[in-house]
Amino acid sequence: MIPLSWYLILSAALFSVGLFGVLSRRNAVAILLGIELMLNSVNINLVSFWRYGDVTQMAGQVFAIIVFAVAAAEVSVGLALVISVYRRRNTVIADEIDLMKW
Amino acid sequence: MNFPVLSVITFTPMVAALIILMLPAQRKNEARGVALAAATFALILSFWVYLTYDQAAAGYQFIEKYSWLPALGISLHFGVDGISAPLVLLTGVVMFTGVLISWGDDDKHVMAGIQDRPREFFAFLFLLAGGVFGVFVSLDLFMLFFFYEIAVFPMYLLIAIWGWIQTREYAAMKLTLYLFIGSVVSLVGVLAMYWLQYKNTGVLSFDMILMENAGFSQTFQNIWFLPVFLGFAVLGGIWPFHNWSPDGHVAAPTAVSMFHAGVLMKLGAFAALRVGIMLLPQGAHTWSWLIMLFAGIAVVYGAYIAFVQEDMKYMIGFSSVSHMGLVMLGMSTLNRNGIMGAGIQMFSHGVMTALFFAITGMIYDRSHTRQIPELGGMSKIMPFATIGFIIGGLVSMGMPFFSGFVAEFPIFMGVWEVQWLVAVIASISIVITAAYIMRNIRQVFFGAMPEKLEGHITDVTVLDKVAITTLCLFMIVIGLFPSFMVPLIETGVENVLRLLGGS
Amino acid sequence: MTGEQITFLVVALATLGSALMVVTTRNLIHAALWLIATLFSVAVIFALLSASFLAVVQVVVYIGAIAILFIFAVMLTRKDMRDQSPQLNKNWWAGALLAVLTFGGLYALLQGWSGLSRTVADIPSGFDAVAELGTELTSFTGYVLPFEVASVLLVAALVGAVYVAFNPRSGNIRK
Amino acid sequence: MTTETLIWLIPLPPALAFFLIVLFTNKSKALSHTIAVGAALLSWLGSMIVFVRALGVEHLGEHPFESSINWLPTGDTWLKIGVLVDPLTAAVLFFVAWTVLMIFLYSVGYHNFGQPAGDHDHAGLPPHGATIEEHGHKHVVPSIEPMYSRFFAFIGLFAFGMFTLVVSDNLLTLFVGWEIMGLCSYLLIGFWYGKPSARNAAVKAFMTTRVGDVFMLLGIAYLYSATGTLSFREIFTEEVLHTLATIPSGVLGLSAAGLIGLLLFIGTVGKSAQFPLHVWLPDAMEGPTPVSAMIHAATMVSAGVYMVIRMFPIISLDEKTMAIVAFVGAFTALFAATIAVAQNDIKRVLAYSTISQLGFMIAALGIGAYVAAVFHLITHAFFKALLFLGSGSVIHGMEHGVLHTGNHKVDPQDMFNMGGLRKKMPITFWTFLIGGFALSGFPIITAGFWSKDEILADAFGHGHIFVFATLAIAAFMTAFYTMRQITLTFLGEPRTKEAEHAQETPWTMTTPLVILAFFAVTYGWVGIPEHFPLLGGLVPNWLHEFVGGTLAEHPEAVEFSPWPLITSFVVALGGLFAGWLVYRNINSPAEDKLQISFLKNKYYFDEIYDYIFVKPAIWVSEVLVSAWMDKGFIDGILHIFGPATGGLGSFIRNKFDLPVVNRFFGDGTADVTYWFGGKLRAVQTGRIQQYLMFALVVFIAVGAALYFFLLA
Amino acid sequence: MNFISTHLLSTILFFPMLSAVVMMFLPKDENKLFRWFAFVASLVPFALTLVAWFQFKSSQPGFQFQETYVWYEAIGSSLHLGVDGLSLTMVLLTTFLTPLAILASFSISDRVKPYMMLFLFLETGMLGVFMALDLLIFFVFWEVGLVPMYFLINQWGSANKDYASLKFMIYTMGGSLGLLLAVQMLGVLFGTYDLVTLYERWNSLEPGAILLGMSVHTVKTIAFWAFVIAFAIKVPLWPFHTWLPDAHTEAPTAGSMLLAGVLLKLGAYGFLRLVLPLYPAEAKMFAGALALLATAAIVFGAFGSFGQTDFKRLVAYSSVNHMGFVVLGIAAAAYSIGTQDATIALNGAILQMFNHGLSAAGMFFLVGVIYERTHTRNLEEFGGLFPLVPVYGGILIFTSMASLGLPGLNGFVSEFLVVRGAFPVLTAYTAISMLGLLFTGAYILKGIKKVLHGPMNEHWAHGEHKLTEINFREIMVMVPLMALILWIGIYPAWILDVINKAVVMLF
Repeated sequence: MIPLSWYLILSAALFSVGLFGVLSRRNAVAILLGIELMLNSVNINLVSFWRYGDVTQMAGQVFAIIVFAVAAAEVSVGLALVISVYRRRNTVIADEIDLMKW
Repeated sequence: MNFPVLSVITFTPMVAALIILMLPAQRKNEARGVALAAATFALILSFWVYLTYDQAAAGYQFIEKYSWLPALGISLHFGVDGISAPLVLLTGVVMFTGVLISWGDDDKHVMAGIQDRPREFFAFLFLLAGGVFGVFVSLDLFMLFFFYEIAVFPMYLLIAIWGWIQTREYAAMKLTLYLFIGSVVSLVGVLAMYWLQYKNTGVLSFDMILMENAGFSQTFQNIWFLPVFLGFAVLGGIWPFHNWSPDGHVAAPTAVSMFHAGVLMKLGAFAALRVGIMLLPQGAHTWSWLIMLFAGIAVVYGAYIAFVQEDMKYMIGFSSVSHMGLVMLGMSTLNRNGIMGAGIQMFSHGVMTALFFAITGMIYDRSHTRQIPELGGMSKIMPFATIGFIIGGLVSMGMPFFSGFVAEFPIFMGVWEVQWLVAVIASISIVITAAYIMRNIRQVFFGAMPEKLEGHITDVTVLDKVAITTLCLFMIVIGLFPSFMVPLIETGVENVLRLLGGS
Repeated sequence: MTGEQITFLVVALATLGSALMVVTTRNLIHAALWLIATLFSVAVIFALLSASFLAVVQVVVYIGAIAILFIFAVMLTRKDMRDQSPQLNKNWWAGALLAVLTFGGLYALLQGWSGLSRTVADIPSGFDAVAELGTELTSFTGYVLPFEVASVLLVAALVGAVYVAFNPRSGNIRK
Repeated sequence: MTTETLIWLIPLPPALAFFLIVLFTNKSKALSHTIAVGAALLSWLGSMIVFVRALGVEHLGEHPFESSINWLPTGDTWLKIGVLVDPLTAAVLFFVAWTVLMIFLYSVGYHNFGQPAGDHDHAGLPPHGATIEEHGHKHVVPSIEPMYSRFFAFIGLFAFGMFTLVVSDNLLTLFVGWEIMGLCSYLLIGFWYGKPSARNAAVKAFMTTRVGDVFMLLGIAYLYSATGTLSFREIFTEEVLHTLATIPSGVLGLSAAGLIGLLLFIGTVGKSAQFPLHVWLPDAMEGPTPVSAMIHAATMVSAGVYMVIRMFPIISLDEKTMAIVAFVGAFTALFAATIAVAQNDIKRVLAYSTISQLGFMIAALGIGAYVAAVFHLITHAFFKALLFLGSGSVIHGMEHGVLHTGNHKVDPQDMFNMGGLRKKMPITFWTFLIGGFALSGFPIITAGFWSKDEILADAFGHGHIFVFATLAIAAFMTAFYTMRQITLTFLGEPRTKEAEHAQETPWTMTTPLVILAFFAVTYGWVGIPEHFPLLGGLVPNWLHEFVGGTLAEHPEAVEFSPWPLITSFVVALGGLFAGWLVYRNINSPAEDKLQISFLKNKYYFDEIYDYIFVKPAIWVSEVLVSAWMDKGFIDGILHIFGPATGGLGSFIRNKFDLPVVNRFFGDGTADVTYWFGGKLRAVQTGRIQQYLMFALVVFIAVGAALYFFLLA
Repeated sequence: MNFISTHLLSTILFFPMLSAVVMMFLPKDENKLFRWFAFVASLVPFALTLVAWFQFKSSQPGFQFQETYVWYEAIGSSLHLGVDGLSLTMVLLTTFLTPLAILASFSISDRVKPYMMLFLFLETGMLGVFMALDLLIFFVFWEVGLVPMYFLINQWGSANKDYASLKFMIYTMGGSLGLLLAVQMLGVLFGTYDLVTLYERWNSLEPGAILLGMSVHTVKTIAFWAFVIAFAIKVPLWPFHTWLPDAHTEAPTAGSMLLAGVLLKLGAYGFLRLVLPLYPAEAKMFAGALALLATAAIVFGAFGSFGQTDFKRLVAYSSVNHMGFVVLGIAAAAYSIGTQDATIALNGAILQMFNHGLSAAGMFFLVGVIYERTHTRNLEEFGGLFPLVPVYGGILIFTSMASLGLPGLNGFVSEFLVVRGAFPVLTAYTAISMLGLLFTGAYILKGIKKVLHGPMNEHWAHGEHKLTEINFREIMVMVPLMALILWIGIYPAWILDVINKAVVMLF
């Protein structure tokens, strides 16, 4: 018998880890990896709320599915961007992609 | 009043702006046509409002109220009283004439009006006009602010895009900075009023009619009157916050100058009166001396500077500073004559200065200079414009039988009642005004025409003549028959006096 | 301590451990592989939550598609497979701090929430979650619109990705 | 027609004539002079009738003919104007009417009516004569005056002025006539305005007399405000005169009456060319001779004297004034006589003699010899008119000669060019002789003798020995220069060709001479004192009775004394003889011992006045007032305003508005904004992760804040 | 007709203005039409004025033909018209001179239409001042009169017109500034501008009262001087007179005619209508100063005139000199108000206004006539013109004599009355002003001497410069003037009676 809090704490932890990745990895691809982690933590939350709420309401799962879709889209576009940036600037280091300032 | 005339007036320009934007860019004349139609429509409606306003009943009329954001007590609350009705009419007139004189002509030989992207020009102009209408008719403080900002921001684009190439960025930026800083300052004050009113009455509402008797405490009013009043008065070009205005005039294209001086500055004065004086009367009593000081300085100061300007637009710009100073002066007296005079002066100066800028624009379009010494002999070629300018000049020097006199005289009377010394000093400006106006007329219109202009000057177009006639008509009619406008304004003034504690 | 709980703890530890490896390991290939591990353990979590369909999708979509995509990307964008340069930027500590803070914040929030101790709802007999999910996703009373939008989004994303990453013959690479 | 109506009508005909001629008939010369002379005749007729009727009235002085109408409303009362004929008026009217008529008639001939138009005459210059073709050889004859009609119009107006002055019953209308005559003298002296000399003389005459007039106007105003009326009859009443005599005027310790009298007298000084305002009269000879006669005999100068005589009741109230009057008169009499001695221009001699004779009258008045003054005024009018017309006739004859020889360098007015004219122009000679003798007071037969003698007698009788002596000397010199004139002009042999070819003038000119000569002789007999030896009482001293009746208290005649009689005998005969003796064989100015430049140049009065008054006045006007005060000072101040305004304006703009206000509120704000922007730029690293961190930090912070402060 | 009889004054007042507006719509370039239209349009008010003159009951006190219309009730001002003997005389003068001025400007061929319109506007402006029984209306018309005059000078003037017109405009406006303020002060004090009410209330102020934080005395003194300076500039009084020679000299002939004929009278009229009734005490107090200035104007005006070489300037200065007499009379009256001297002095002053209107207008016209022909005004360039233009010469001499104050012509009557009225009151000043009278003769004779007399300047005798005789139209302009000059000179009672009654009832 697993209390809900466990799932939530797990997802929170996962989220934080992902966040750490996003914030501190130099490589753009790695940043995307961090984002994936965060998305997953969200999914965990969604599903666990579904499981511990009214089971007949599928909202939780539905949203999780949509998150999948979004994640897929995000990753594809994101990686495409990374690749094209790499083609142009020959780097994938986030700090070096800093043309967008004033 | 089932027909929502005020909202129709207010939104006509905006709708027109949308329609114009939808037209394809190269269909210039269609854009102009739509603009003219909308302007005429607005003019007719505003005239109708002006004429059907029931002076016997007085108070706010043509009231409309649609809730907009009930949670915050914001509602679309329209209505005009004796002071705003003439200003609505003024806006209609300036809008109409503004469209006429910026009609432009794709024939390159005739240099007149706006040839470059008229579509966008008119769109922005009408956005501006809509905002102005909105401010004049709003009875809801939030809406007033809303429209106020709408009216202000197109100025930036209009000046920066269509303005005088040499100073337009500078002027546009300067103007925007001034106006927004001013409005922000007064916004703070307004919000303070909003909260206090909520505290006092427990009703969340921006409705000015409610605020009028929100019972703000003396200290509160003393603290907040100056920010609110001055914040708005910046747009009214009050000394020492006037510098944006002449620069703006100079840089702005003709029609925009007309709006700017003719209507926008009235916006400031009107808002200052509506929000500052009417909602914070005790504060007004406390600080009127300061306002009178500023205004008094502005009157003479502007006149003196205008006297030495070589650039026609600068001259007119500073003369507007001087004349708007008179408006503020009238308001600062807080008595019947003064405020009434201020009301009339707002209309009179609006029409007059619009005429000035219109004609200056016509001359500039043809001669490509506004330097008074470089001009001359215009009366030979554009007699009609000459007469128009002369009439405008007479108005501006307060010559009897023209609206200027009808306006200035009560102002001075009001000042007499309060502080005769100011009246005496301020009256100097009349002579100085006469001096530079006469000098200008003599040089520009009757002086010898420099040979480099020979042959380049053409007479004004028919549309220009229509515009000039329209404007002149108002000045003369009011001058000859003050009862055309004065009783109406009186009703508004009575209300102000009531709030001021019936002085 | 039931076996279920023990299972959960193990899986959770695996998840977090692999996640940590994802964000810390130097070699990106390894990172990607560690990600697969994470995803896999998350799938297990779903299973624990008796969301079987999702667990399957997790494995198929994520591990099968996304993770692989990552590996391709990594390989495409690396000059040298064995890049030994530090993978964390200079102020990673701030990131770490923030992460901790976030976690703390979330934890605190959770502590303050009443519904935390609610127990698992029992699934009514004859209730088929997957079928229900299907109907929900396709019925007009349900979530067909978001679903369709998501699909449109995917298509758009794919097209965009292709467009962005497409390398025309005339290689316009700026050096 | 009642006498009053008639009196009203007397001045009108000449006025009508003036307007008729000016407006309508000026093209036709004949018509013009017909109208003018006719008008003069009408006035003459009216005057005569009035005169006769006046004679018929007992105590005319108490009950004169008078009638008046409202003229000027002054508050609740009216200023009346009207006519008055009392003995004085009647007497004056008599001689005025006669002389005027004669002069009108004379003018016809003098301006060569009937002669052809000149060859190259044009308006504004005297006629130069016309060449006519007469059986074979052409010769030059006098040509008609180009402005013939205008002349008659002017003298018509002149006559109107004089009549108005005489018949008016108040000072205002008297002044009106007075000034109208001033205008006419201006117009007529400047009749030949083409000659600069004439033009200047005209202006000089007008201005000099105007000096007097201005004072006179003051006097009138004073009198009017003091008494509330200007009518003689109302002023000359006991109480009015008494009050006037008692109020002090505050000026020179004179009584009001004295000051008024003095002011009015100054008017006379100007009009009657008394010292020091005498300078205009000799120059006035620039006008045509009839004008000279008109001005200096019949009318204008007489008007001056007439006015003083009128005002005698007031003037006589203050002996200071009387003293001044007497002194001025006596002095002028002598002073002018001395100048006359050295003049060679036949008309100028007469001019100075006029001044001198007027001096006699004034002096007479100053010593209270009212009747004597009137007497001399009348007789003088006759013989002086006669003399002027005679001189005109002489000049005319000389001009004839000049035209004949064609030598225009010869001055037809210089007596040294004449001589022996008695054979050429007998009528002129005899009449002139009579006039001259009358002027010099040739005993018994001439009128001049009686009037002058009465003055001397009065002066002697009232013990004004100084005046008596002065006048006696003056009388002697008068006789002297008169005889000098006659000798040089008529006696001896012609000194020039022109004099030889001089010829007698037409009847229109000689007839007046004869008539005037008649009066010059006979008029004296109406005023022979009772106690005069032999003659006394043969004819009653009508004049004294009649004119004396004008005054409230009838002036009693001085008791007879032989000394003045002897004196006048001696001075007259002695002077005449001396004159003949000295000049009978002097043929050129060079031989004349009395051509003292001091006298010739009239004591340099013109030059002195020019330096004292004229030039300073011009300087004040052109330099001081126009240039310095108006253009320089006042406009200078005004012109400061413009630049001042401009300066202040640009000062405000450049020294305050731009640097301070604009800097502070305008660009200052902008700069501050830019500054902050510049500082905040650093934040914008473009590094996605930093942004994220910031966002997160803020989020956490705000979240925490909300959590702890709001929800908790 | 009934309308006319009930709205007589307003008809007179606005007819010229309305006809000017009508004129605006006449076809272009019909100069002949414009001229005659304007002329007829200006004759109508004259005819109506005659009607008024004969219907006027001079012995009835107060204002007659009164009319009141709403104008600006918000500040208590209404279009209140009315005349008494004093103003009626001035109205007559105005309506009489305007047609003549228009007739005189038939020779204008440049922009005839605006020219004539301006003239008609000008007439309305001037008439308004004389008819106004409302202080504000008075001021309104006072100012309005300036504008047409400014443009007449500025557009149709001669060489130095810009300077002259601006000087005229600014100077007069500057003067009327004080007037404006004083008017406002009165309006604020009493809440009404109606003269009739002001008369009573103003003088019934108790001396202790505090108005606008000033004692009544201060207030009155300030207002008094404000009025006086405004009017003094208009009159013009020495030393405010220097705008006049310039303006007159540069103005077109007809302009100077009206300027001298009527506009100057506005100032004097202001003294009579406002200063004396409103500030009797102050007027009495400062009468000495006023008289001093007046005397200065008389003397310096005469000297200045004598010092000119420009014929028109000479005539212009003569206006200073003559108007000085008006003010002298007013000062005397102010000093001895209520006595018979005052009445006589005022009669003189008012009649002098009328007379100067006639003679000055005539003189300026005659100057204009010769200027049109010779295009010079320099006296030195004339000389001996009499034989060329005998008729002109005669008329010139006649008019000059009128302006010289020759008895038998109008000028004398008024000057005599002024001197008579002033003598017992201001003896010294009167005596000094006699000097001015003397020099009046000097400059008049100078003018005649330089123009008509002396050796003929052959330049004008023949060739293209040949001086042509004054033509019929011009004679027609002069005839009415000369007729009136003579008539008043011989029998002034017809007009002086009206004036006298008015003065007696007014003061």
